[in-house]
Amino acid sequence: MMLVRLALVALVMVGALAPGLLAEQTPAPLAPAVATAAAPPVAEAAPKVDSGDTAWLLASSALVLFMTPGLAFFYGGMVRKKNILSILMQCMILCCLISVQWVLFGYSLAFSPGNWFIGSLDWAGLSGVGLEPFKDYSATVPHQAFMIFQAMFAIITPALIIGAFAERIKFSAFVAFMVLWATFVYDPVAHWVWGAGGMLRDLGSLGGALDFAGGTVVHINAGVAGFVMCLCLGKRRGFNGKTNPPHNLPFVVLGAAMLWFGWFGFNSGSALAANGLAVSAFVVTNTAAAMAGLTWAVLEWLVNGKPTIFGTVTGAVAGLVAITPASGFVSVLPAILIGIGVSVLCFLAVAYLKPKLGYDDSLDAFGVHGIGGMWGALATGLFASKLVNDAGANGLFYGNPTQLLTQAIAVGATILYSGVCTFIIYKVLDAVIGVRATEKDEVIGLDLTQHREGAYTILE
Amino acid sequence: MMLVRLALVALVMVGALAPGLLAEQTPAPLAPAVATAAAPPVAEAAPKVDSGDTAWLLASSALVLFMTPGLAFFYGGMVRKKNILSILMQCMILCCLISVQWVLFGYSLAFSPGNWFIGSLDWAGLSGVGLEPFKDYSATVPHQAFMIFQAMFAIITPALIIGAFAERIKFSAFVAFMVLWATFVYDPVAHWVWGAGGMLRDLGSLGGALDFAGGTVVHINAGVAGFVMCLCLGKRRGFNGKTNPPHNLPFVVLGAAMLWFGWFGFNSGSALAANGLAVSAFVVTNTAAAMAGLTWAVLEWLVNGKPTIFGTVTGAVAGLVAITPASGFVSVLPAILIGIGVSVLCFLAVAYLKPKLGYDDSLDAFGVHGIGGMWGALATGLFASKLVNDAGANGLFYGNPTQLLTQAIAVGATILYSGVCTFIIYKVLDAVIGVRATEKDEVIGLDLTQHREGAYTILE
Amino acid sequence: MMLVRLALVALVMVGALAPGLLAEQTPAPLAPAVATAAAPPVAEAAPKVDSGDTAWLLASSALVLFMTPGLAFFYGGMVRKKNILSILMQCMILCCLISVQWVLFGYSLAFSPGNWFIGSLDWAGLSGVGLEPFKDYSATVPHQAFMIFQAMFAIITPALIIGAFAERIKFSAFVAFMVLWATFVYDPVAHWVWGAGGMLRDLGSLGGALDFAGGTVVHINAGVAGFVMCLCLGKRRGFNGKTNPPHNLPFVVLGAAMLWFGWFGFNSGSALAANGLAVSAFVVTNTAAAMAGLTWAVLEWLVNGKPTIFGTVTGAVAGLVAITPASGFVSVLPAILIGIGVSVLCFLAVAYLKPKLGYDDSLDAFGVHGIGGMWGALATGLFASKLVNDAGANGLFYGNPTQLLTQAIAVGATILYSGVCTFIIYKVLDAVIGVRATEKDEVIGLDLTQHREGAYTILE
Amino acid sequence: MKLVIAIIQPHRLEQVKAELYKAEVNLLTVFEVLGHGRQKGVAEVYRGMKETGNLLHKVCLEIAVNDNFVEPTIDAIVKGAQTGETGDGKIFVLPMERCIRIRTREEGTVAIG
Amino acid sequence: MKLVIAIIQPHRLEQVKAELYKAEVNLLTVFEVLGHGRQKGVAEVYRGMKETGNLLHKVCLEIAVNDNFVEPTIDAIVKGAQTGETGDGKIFVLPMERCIRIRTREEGTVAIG
Amino acid sequence: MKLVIAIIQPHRLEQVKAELYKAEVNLLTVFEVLGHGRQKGVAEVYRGMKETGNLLHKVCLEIAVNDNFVEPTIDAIVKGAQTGETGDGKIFVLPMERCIRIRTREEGTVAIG
Ligand SMILES: Nc1ncnc2c1ncn2[C@@H]1O[C@H](COP(=O)(O)OP(=O)(O)O)[C@@H](O)[C@H]1O
Ligand SMILES: Nc1ncnc2c1ncn2[C@@H]1O[C@H](COP(=O)(O)OP(=O)(O)O)[C@@H](O)[C@H]1O
Ligand SMILES: Nc1ncnc2c1ncn2[C@@H]1O[C@H](COP(=O)(O)OP(=O)(O)O)[C@@H](O)[C@H]1O
Repeated sequence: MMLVRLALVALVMVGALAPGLLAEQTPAPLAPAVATAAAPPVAEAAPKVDSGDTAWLLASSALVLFMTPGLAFFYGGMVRKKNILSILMQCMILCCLISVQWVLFGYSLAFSPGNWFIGSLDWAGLSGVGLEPFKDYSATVPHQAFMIFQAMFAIITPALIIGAFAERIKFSAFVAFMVLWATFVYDPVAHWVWGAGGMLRDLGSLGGALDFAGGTVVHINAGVAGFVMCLCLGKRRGFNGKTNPPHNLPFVVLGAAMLWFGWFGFNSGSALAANGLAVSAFVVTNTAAAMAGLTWAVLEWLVNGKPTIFGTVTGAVAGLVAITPASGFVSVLPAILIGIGVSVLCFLAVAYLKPKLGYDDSLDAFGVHGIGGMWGALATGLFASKLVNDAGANGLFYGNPTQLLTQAIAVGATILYSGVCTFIIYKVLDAVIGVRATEKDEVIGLDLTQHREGAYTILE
Repeated sequence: MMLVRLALVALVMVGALAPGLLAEQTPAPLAPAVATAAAPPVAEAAPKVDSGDTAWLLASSALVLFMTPGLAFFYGGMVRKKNILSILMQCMILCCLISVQWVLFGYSLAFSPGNWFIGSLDWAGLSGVGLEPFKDYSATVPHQAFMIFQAMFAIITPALIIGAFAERIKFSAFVAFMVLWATFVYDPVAHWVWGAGGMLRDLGSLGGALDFAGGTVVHINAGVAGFVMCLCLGKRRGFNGKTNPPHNLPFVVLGAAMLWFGWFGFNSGSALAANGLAVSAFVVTNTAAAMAGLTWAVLEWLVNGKPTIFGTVTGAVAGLVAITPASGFVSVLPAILIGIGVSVLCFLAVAYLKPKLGYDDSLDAFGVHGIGGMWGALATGLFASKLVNDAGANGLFYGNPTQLLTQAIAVGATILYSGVCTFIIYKVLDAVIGVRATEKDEVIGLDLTQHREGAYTILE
Repeated sequence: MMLVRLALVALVMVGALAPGLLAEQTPAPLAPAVATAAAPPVAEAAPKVDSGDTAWLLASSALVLFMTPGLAFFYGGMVRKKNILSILMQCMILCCLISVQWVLFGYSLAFSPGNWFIGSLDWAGLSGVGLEPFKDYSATVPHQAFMIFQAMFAIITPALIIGAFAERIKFSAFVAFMVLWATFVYDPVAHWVWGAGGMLRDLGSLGGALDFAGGTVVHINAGVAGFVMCLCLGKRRGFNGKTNPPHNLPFVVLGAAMLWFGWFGFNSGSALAANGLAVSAFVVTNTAAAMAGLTWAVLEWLVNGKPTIFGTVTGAVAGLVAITPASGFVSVLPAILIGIGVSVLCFLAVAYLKPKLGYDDSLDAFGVHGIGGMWGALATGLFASKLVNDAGANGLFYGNPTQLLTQAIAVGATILYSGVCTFIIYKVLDAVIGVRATEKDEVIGLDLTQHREGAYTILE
Repeated sequence: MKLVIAIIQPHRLEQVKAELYKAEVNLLTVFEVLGHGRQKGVAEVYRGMKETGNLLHKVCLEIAVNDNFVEPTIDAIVKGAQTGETGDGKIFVLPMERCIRIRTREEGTVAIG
Repeated sequence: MKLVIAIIQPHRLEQVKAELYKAEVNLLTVFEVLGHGRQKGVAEVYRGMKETGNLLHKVCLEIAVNDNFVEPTIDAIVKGAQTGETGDGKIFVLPMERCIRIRTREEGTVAIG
Repeated sequence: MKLVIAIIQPHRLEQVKAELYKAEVNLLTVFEVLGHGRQKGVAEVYRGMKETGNLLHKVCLEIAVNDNFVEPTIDAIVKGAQTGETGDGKIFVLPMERCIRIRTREEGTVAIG
């Protein structure tokens, strides 16, 4: 019911925005890329591939690909022994599924020049996506490099949602859900924010929403989808507000380390060049992650008497989430504030809000990525500075309150769109094939029942 | 017996080819590198190091080094608890052993200008292998960078064989075997395909065999050696066609993730520059891996009722194997076909052929790398296109059926040479020191008996 | 007592050196960077960012960051099950703590132009540390890139010490210790060796001490601090010279692999450019690690009858330690000798010296990093050659015995300073809050008592 | 005094513990075992090969009780563990001659609780 | 009714299970233990230090049987587990007073099988 | 013959083993268990949520002994395991009817040692 209401609000909001957007957008031929702001307005020479920039973008793409298995271990260590393989499988099958979807039509939907809402199918099968730079996205690296870098984002975003419905989803439904979600939710939202002509890239007199590496597209998008899914699916059986201890915390730490490592590619690679902006993004990414990890540990020390490694890496990941949209626009001291802020907010969400409201966001996909992404997107509107990135904008604290509004609109649009569409996809799938695992399967564990395999042997 | 027959065929075949090869080869001073085709024919200026290309080659070298521990976990997770350390040890000691062999004489044997069969010892101890680019191999990066990149290939290739004789080899024999195999099998075959003047690099009117990143040199070579070794050594005791479940599937997934991640360096780094070709190789590598993983999962779904993570990552690795020789020559849609093909073939080999024939290729080194490598090498002859790589050649589907023949010759030569030599090395070693672990050692486990250490404690 | 004596010697020595140093140093405006010798003396053009160099330095920074979790697993696998999280936590909290300390004031203390002993606070909060190259440190990459690369060194150095006092330190005391140690020990020593005007960078007529990537600053510094700490803290309860088997050797191997992988960034990245020197450092790093791993295995084979994976990776890490200071100054054959030497020395230290003297360096932080670092620093004085690095110096075997003396002075100064300061910090902290965990906490395990969490579940 | 050994489904442990508390049986020892019984498990498949070991995860409880507690203990276990499907497990009751509390070296009935 | 406890070498488990089936003993519970007996294990060495804990991996079987099945069970275990070398293990037979099937609450002889 | 089952603190295992050797009890079987007793463990907290399962790591020893060895065995265990704090554990003594050495098929008193 509440969700239906939300859907209505969303429709109204989108309806209200659309005409203005159309008016503003349609004529403007490929507005300068705000998020990918590295490219200076070059004179009309034939674009040349820069080997250093290409080296960094390829390295970054590899790093971001590595994040999804990282996430698999981060999440996989948290569940019970009988479900770890289901998590690993869900993450790895997304690597496979979305990689293929992306080259076939996903990239085209998200990035080919289309309308304000979505791209076209012109670039399906990568037709027209060649080894020359494509000026609108990356002036100094081959177009396919940009494409594959973006592919990695398209993979990890749906993977983040897994945390919300862990330990209780049917695998066949999972696959169907993800194909639909990637196509109908991720691809459009990526287009809005990063695609040539996308609606959030240029909000007319409001300027464009700033999202350097995916606060809205990746984290809010996935976090909200997770929230909707865990409400729809209901709690795990036997879940009584008490937590099951993570079955393998070292795996959680390993996953977090892989995420931190890969995130340098995620954020710094989003500069699409090995330049000062990439360096700045790298520095603030590391700083925000560190400060957030520290903050979470301190909060635990104060609240529970002892800091935990689980909390520390959760904080670090939250910090990485929050700095993501801001990483190309803020300097190091704001990064520290963003790190503190995100841990406070996510800690409250995870330790107080969740038990209070009683939803079963198994591994806190919403609590960390949803909340953290929202904070990050809004904080970008507070702390962004043209001194860091000339092609960006100033935020509230640098004299431009409008930017905060622009950010809020981007956040709101993403929340509504992701929430509503996820709900619709869920309902359709639940009617057609059923989304939740049977009680018996859930109790035996998804590894054995969904995949006919077990993670660890006992005897040999 | 069968093997002896095979050996004869090999000799005949090599004998038949050799004169022609010699005639063609000897005069030609260092034919242009086909496999490492990135280098454009530069004017005779002093070669200059390009920092971007060097950055990517160093990063790629690090990535490929990381693959061998990745393989250690991939394989190590599959064996029984009592043998995991033996796998890790075998992989890590190869990192040590071959790194040293390579700088002392391996690189020289494989890459220094010698005859059509093997290089010389001129570059032993890296004498003459400096920090200037060496035009024949890499025009824009220091020669030593090419050398160390190749070192990583020389390490992982013998490591792949481990899967075939896992859980039953004596460690001393393992070490002796590997030193001999690296020197007498790997180094010559690498020379044939990639070395200046190597026999498969220019097959006269047939053109050169295409092997971008090691389908023949690495995968077929190792796969066939594994096949011979597992036939020679016989089955594991107690092996009755039934499989022992992998003792730690998350380790298998971790290893697969490290392999996938590192493989970007393997294939894309083989462009030896951070250019369009590297990007193209990166893209098709990811695509083929993904499609193969997906295909394997679907096959399992159809055949066994459920897809497994074990199958999915096996498929992904098979996809990486198959795309390896093709990665610098094909575009994205052929990559998808290569991915589908390899999973179908390897799935059949592993799930039907192996039980049927009853050989005990413990971890499917032959089933995945041998079969996958052959498919990849032949598929290169089908799908290669000069549109992707001007310095390559067209394949059958682009109007050049000869290329398929050339590929088949390269495959055949590698199979025969690797098979025969492996067999000889085995026989010699078995006579001198004995290759197989004693029954008692095998039963207690190789960790305790070969290394006096255990992987996991039970109590503390 | 002995320690007090040592302290006196240190003071005397420092006192004796200081005036001469001051005389030599104070006038000299920012002597050319010896350790970071990549920068050629450029004409006074505006410094330009090179994208390839920047790409490599960013990739290297990510690689070095990855080493600290690598170390966490390397160490974490060695302890008993009940203490693994404490190790992981200590490593990860250092990632957080020092990242923040570094941008706030650590980098400024270590690298801003100050006096011969320490930098100033001029660069606190990174003020003045921008995205333009800073010629004294890195002429072709943004200053912040150099800063963040150095941050990773500042993180891992204190993390190395953890091995010495594993399984018995109170977490609160650990945090306090590390903040003090990083500020009062690491930052000054980094300044001496690498900072503009630092005292070991130019020892007047002796030339400068050579330390390419941190033999003194990182390894000796941490190793000696570990030695002092394990003496001060005393043995683990129940420790009777017998070792507790590592609870998870695969984790140890995983950690070692991550370290080896990351170390390419550590050493090769220290060239601060993607040039020939970086390549050379990469090659010798790999070679020394390999040879040392091999040597350790052979020693075990001779001494204990069987080589172990634990020994092999210990040797490889020792090789990486030893080549660190030499990596920008030696060629490949000396690297082999350095690798052999370090394993012999560390093996003796770990297997004979430690049991003989009876100190409880739990995970051999001193035995591997202290001893290995000393050997590496001295070996640099033996094998350094201007043929490898023009901006370096020749060592004893290349006709310059003075260099060995210079190296010895650097080693001595680091040992004394690190030893004395660590001792003082320990004493202060022990008086104020107590450093050692209570007997009960130690017996139950640090995971539960210091962090209220357990690593592995037994049932689910 | 008796030693009650119960083999149950892992996911019923929480309920069994809850029932035991209600019956005022608070002390117990638990460990993981593999059970081979009538229950047919899921046949696992690894790279196309079926694993037929067919040993299923179970949890074993050992509870030392005084004689008058035997019946309530059994009742509590059955109540907590019974699902009515194959695989629910068994309870074995063994005679026990002595029980010593290590901390105090108390012996007998008093040491059990 | 008896409870037969057998401690055997891990790698003989398959044979023992096979022999037990032949003897029509189909239900059993298995877990991993560490045994300290006459058998001298491999002395492990870690960084040059010998580990002398000397606890070897073993597998423990618990089988509840009716009295007439005791002898066949013992025979089957010995047949499957005997190698003739130290470390083969032991069989202990304990009296068992009651046996309850949780699923049905059946008790006694009938509940055992 | 008796089967002595002891549940002790994991970190006392070494001492207990040492005391048992002194008492010439050299053969034993050990495994890890989770104990729920009077001892209150550390309440673990994961992302702010307390875990109240309260099952603590313990070690279980099973020692088959001849009757005259029962007392020395108990003494040795108590000596090695006693710290005086809650959680020290319990010893249970069960009657044992038969003992068979698998290697030789010897039975009875002689097979125990
Ligand atoms: N006679 C027995 N001896 C030892 N363990 C048994 C015996 N019978 C059953 N078990 C244990 O109880 C578990 C459940 O038994 P099963 O036959 O599957 O269920 P049910 O008792 O409901 O028919 C088995 O997996 C096994 O561990
Ligand atoms: N008296 C005993 N009490 C408990 N366990 C025993 C006893 N005797 C033997 N065991 C178990 O049996 C295993 C094999 O015993 P061992 O003495 O090595 O072989 P064997 O019985 O062939 O002489 C031991 O490791 C131990 O686990
Ligand atoms: N009646 C019992 N049945 C089974 N196990 C018991 C029993 N009493 C104690 N235990 C085991 O002994 C352990 C220690 O018991 P606890 O009550 O904590 O200490 P203490 O005996 O010193 O009071 C428990 O964790 C449990 O494993």
